Amino acid sequence: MNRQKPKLAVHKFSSCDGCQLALLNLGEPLLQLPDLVDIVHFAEAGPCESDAEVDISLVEGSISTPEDVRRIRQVRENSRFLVALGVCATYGGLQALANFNDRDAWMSAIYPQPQRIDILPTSKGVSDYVKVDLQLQGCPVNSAQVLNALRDLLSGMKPSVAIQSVCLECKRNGVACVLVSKGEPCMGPVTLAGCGALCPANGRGCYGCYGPSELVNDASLAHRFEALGLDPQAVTRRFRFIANNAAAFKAAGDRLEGDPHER
Amino acid sequence: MARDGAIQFAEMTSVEQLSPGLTNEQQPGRYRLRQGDGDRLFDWNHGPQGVKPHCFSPREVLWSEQGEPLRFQPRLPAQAPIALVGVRACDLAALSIQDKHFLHADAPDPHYRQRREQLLLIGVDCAHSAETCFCVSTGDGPALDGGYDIGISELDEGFLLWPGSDKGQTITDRLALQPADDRQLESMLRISTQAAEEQQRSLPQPAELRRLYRRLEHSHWQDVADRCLACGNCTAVCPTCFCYDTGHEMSLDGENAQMVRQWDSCFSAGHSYMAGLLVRANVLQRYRQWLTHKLAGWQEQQGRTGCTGCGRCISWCPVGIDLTQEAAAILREGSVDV
Amino acid sequence: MSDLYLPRTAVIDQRTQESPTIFTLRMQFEDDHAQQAFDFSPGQFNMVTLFGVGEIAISIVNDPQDSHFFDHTIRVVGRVSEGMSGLRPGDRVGIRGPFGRGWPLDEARGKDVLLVTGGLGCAPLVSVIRYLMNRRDQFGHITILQGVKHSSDLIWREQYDIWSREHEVKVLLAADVVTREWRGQQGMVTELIGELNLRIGRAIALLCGPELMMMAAIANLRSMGLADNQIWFSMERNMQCGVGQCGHCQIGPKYVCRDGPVFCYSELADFMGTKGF
Amino acid sequence: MSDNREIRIKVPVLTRVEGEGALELDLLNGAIENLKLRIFEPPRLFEKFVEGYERDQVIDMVARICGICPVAYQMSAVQAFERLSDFTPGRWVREMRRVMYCGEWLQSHALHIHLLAAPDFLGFESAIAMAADYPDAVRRGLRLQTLGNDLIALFGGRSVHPVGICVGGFYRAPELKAVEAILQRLRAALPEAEALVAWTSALDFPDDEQSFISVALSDPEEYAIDRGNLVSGQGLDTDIRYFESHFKEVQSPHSTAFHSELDGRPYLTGPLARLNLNFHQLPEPVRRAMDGCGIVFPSHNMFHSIVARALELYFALFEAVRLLEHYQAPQRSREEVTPVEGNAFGCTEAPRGILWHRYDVDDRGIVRYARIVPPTSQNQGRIEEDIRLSLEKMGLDREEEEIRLRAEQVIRNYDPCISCATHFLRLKISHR
Ligand SMILES: Cc1cc2nc3c(=O)[nH]c(=O)nc-3n(C[C@H](O)[C@H](O)[C@H](O)COP(=O)(O)OP(=O)(O)OC[C@H]3O[C@@H](n4cnc5c(N)ncnc54)[C@H](O)[C@@H]3O)c2cc1C
Ligand code: SF4
Ligand code: SF4
Ligand code: SF4
Repeated sequence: MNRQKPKLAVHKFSSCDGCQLALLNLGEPLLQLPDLVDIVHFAEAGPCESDAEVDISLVEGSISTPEDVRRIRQVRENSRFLVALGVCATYGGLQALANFNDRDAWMSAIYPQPQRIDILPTSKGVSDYVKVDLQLQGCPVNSAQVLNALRDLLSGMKPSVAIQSVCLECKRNGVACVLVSKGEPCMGPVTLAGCGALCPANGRGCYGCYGPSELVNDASLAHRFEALGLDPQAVTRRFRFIANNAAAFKAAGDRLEGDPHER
Repeated sequence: MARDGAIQFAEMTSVEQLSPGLTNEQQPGRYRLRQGDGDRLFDWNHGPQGVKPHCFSPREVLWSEQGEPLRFQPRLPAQAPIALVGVRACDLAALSIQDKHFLHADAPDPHYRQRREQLLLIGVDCAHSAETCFCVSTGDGPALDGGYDIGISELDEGFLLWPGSDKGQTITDRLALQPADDRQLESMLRISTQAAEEQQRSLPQPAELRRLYRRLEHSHWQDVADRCLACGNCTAVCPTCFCYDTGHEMSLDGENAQMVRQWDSCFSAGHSYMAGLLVRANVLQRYRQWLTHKLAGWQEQQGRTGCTGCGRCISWCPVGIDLTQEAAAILREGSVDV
Repeated sequence: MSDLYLPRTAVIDQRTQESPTIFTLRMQFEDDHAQQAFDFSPGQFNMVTLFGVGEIAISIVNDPQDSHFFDHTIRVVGRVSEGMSGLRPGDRVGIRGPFGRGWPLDEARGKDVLLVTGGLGCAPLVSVIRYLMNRRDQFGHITILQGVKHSSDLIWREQYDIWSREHEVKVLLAADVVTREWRGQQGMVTELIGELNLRIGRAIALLCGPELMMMAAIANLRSMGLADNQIWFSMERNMQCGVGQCGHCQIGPKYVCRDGPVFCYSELADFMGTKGF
Repeated sequence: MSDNREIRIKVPVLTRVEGEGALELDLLNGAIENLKLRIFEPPRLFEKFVEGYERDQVIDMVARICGICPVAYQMSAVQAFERLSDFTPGRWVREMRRVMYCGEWLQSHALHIHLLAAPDFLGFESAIAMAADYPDAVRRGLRLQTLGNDLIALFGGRSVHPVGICVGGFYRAPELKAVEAILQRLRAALPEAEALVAWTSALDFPDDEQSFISVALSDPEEYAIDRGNLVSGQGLDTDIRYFESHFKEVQSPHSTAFHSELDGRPYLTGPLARLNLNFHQLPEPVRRAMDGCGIVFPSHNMFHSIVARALELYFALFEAVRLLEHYQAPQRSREEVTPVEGNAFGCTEAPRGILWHRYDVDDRGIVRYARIVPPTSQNQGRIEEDIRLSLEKMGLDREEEEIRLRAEQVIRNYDPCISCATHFLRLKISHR
């Protein structure tokens, strides 16, 4: 392929920076990247042309201020292919917990002068504002996912994302189910694979940081959690956690909170 | 060996690593190891995996390729010989089903074969049945019935050992063994009869199970679908399930790639995906695919059901769905076949 | 031991754009022996690998007697097919195959053959049409019913013209939506079936296309008196291996890749139309 | 050049810092008229999120405050909960937590030195650009960073938001084989780290002594990372529970972040502050790495921070090797810790400085109130003060570009982590 090197931008919104680290933590392969793409904007790494037109934009973070909204529209306009990285960019992140509460009250509880800070009442994913070409879930996404997507885009392919539950990854790793063998309330059955089933491999239940998988039977799992001894609030907290604003988990949380006995 | 709260095959360097008196408690959706005070080494039944991962690898590279010019290179596994100790009858039966699947004459799988050939199988008669076991009704246990290299039965006073293959024979020939006496043989029989009698579950007979295909519209499917998480654990722990997925992985510079295959499940979306369409879009359809295939489809494909009664899919289902009950319910209630 | 998963390389000789989203690749194995030994029957398919991207099932569309090359007509629907659309003469792909059971040529011999296709030029049937045309004397009347959604979707228009001029060959083209130049019928293929004068006793029907279309056609044919074992069709399912091992392509107890892709209606009657199989 | 220029310098997005910040600097007639380090990271309200969640969940939540130092957040939180229940982790747990923390220091310091700070000293826009002229140095940095990440992952599965720490210990103990493998790599990296110390100390440092207060944790037994008293160069020495009576957070008018003051004055926390207070506690071989390089700790030149990081990186490796050398997996990797109602305090040394947490917990272990004071917001006042002093010392008559670069470099000396500063600042400079 004799084309010019594609241009890449990495944009950050409300986030912990953890998803960009998928690139910055690549180690030596990081130095290979400039052979493949022309990095025009990646503030944390140095290059800073936030308004440049690019082929691929990787976007980290949720949209939570009016300025964010303006900026993400700009990014969309400037990008041929926009990838939302991580649970913040796909679903609003942990900070979307604020959506369930009175954000103003929270602001005044923390800041003496909250009026100085201009924020939206909600924290949401990028696709709530602009068209997103690819969503990579995960809090954080892992390097392999990002590289695979880049690799595909560079060779002109649509990236593909495997849609499976964490359980399958877990079993492939040869880990014994922690829910069954330890009674851990594990979110693996309703969580999208991609992390490598880290939590069960570390002896604990999955806490759903990759967000919902394709078919989420939250009622059945919630029922099981209760049988393991969790009270209804504790069950709600499992769904209303890292990916609380993802539709399936949000619905589950709302329903559980609504009437814990109506099941 | 006991590892992370379950029996698992793991590399062993000394007999001390086996825990005398260890037993397992298995119920739908629940598995616990119990440390008893006996000194028997094989009083447990099994853990989440049978022999499957040792032949049909959960994830492996099938071949690698180079881009310019396009070249494909075989990548067969370099498998060192291993001995699996403590394999049960249900798993040996499952292994022979997988052998038939992966090694059938039209399309023998070289990767599977390579691993399979390196196995030495030391089978053990089950002395107890777990609550979830039903191998008696499938005719696959609890006593060993072929497929092993060396068979073992554990008596209070020691082990009965016998060769099951030429390979096994060369090993037993080299051991200083005492011939078993009648009383010992009797105990051996008694132990497995007792294990058989302990079983609480059973699967309907094959001919009956074929009728599942005539009950595709039964309302009970929805009942299961309401509970099933479509997580695929049942397929992953089942010693006969063989579905896999393939995909390419390219190097960062785009010059090389490899073809990787990994366990898939009929509960995942990709399993029935066709451009723009999911043939099985909901939990009901996926569970129905699993159960009908396992219990009816296999009969046509392999001459027997795909279930050897190990009960893993019951124990390791996070919500305790029990195929023996579901199958029975679908065959029983609402008597009309369609 | 040969590795049944390892593709062999084939070189693209020629590329034809049939429609905005459909293209045909003519190719041959790099290794001459492999090319000479390559023997297939109409209705069979290959697994075609695009470097680093994926492997997909694609029917072979030429006549088996073309021994120096083979053709694949591919429609862009997703990742791999889109990637393949970028292939040019001289590029290489990986090929495994041929796989599967093709059309029932022996059953068809001496009979009238009705070929019904829907959708955008149904590749699995093309090979058999070519086969019949090249052996016109071995078969009875031939009727080709080709339906498309929009008249501009039709590919191989000249081919149909040529075929229609053959002796005892009838070509009926139908489109749901037509433009002014359209010389065929307007409407669904399935409606056309009812207007055919089939010699029921000596006919065999070969179908290919979207499952709903095929279901409707089968219902018509059966109501016209065609027996279940006179109706054959080609199925599609997700395929990862092509050799009956990956488990994806099952319909009930059948593997599409090994027991099909061409099935007799009597073999699958229980499952056709049941959602989820 | 007589200076009656009006210069407005604006750096709308500070690069090579973690998170989004800006600098605003107005110079009028050769004097700084307005200087604002703005941390505009939209407030994420973490302290509110954790209300109503269980202790172990909170450990997973607070990690999300920062992708670069999640371990620090988890460690401060777990320390708080365990202290409240009067639980002292056993030796294995304590040592392994320290090793994991070393992983984070290693990773974060390597990242900062190579990817963020060094390009300033050598005149590059980024490390990737720098790699063309200094391939070996950059590669060494990336290798060390990877090693740090892998060390974290050994205990937590991954280096960003690791999943291993829980109240009472770890969810699981690493296997001996994995430990041995990484130990070998750690040992092999020791000379690289030592070389790194020499490399950083040979950089060209502006002469910029300033007087400031250093604050760090200090422990009589060891170089403090995960426990200790709050200590300052000015005589403060107090249990972390009294943090709030000495340190006050004020919301600066120009940002969403707070900044803290100790008795009304800005102070420094982080590697240089730690070395200024605890250098003597470093193991001898680590201390010796400084011999003859012309830099001595305590140092009051903030530009020496990069050397401080290198030295701490070396220490982290050294310490990890020491603690893993005789590794044995324990019988149990965690103990049950019964929740107790009360106010929980935790404070550990994040790579960038002291990270203080307070949680009010109910008797079921549910958090009812939280307060988190990250290092960057503590340093913010100091950064502004430093920019001012440093620029004045350099001379405000310089070219605008030079002023801007110097100001940015000063900021990067602190390795500010703006994501952390859920409570922190953008530089707009303007000379008028
Ligand atoms: C026996 C058989 C013969 C076929 N013959 C042709 C042909 O001659 N010409 C043609 O254009 N198409 C043919 N197809 C369909 C072709 O295989 C799919 O269009 C192709 O796999 C889509 O791949 P993709 O990556 O472009 O699409 P995506 O939507 O990106 O699909 C992703 C992956 O899913 C699988 N997949 C998706 N759709 C199908 C499908 N319909 N069948 C099998 N696997 C699928 C493949 O592994 C594919 O790589 C045939 C299918 C079968 C089963
Ligand atoms: S197992 Fe679950 S919570 Fe744990 S890392 Fe994976 S997706 Fe996240
Ligand atoms: S279907 Fe269930 S019981 Fe039967 S062999 Fe598989 S896992 Fe065992
Ligand atoms: S039956 Fe159980 S194990 Fe199987 S997919 Fe359903 S919930 Fe998961």
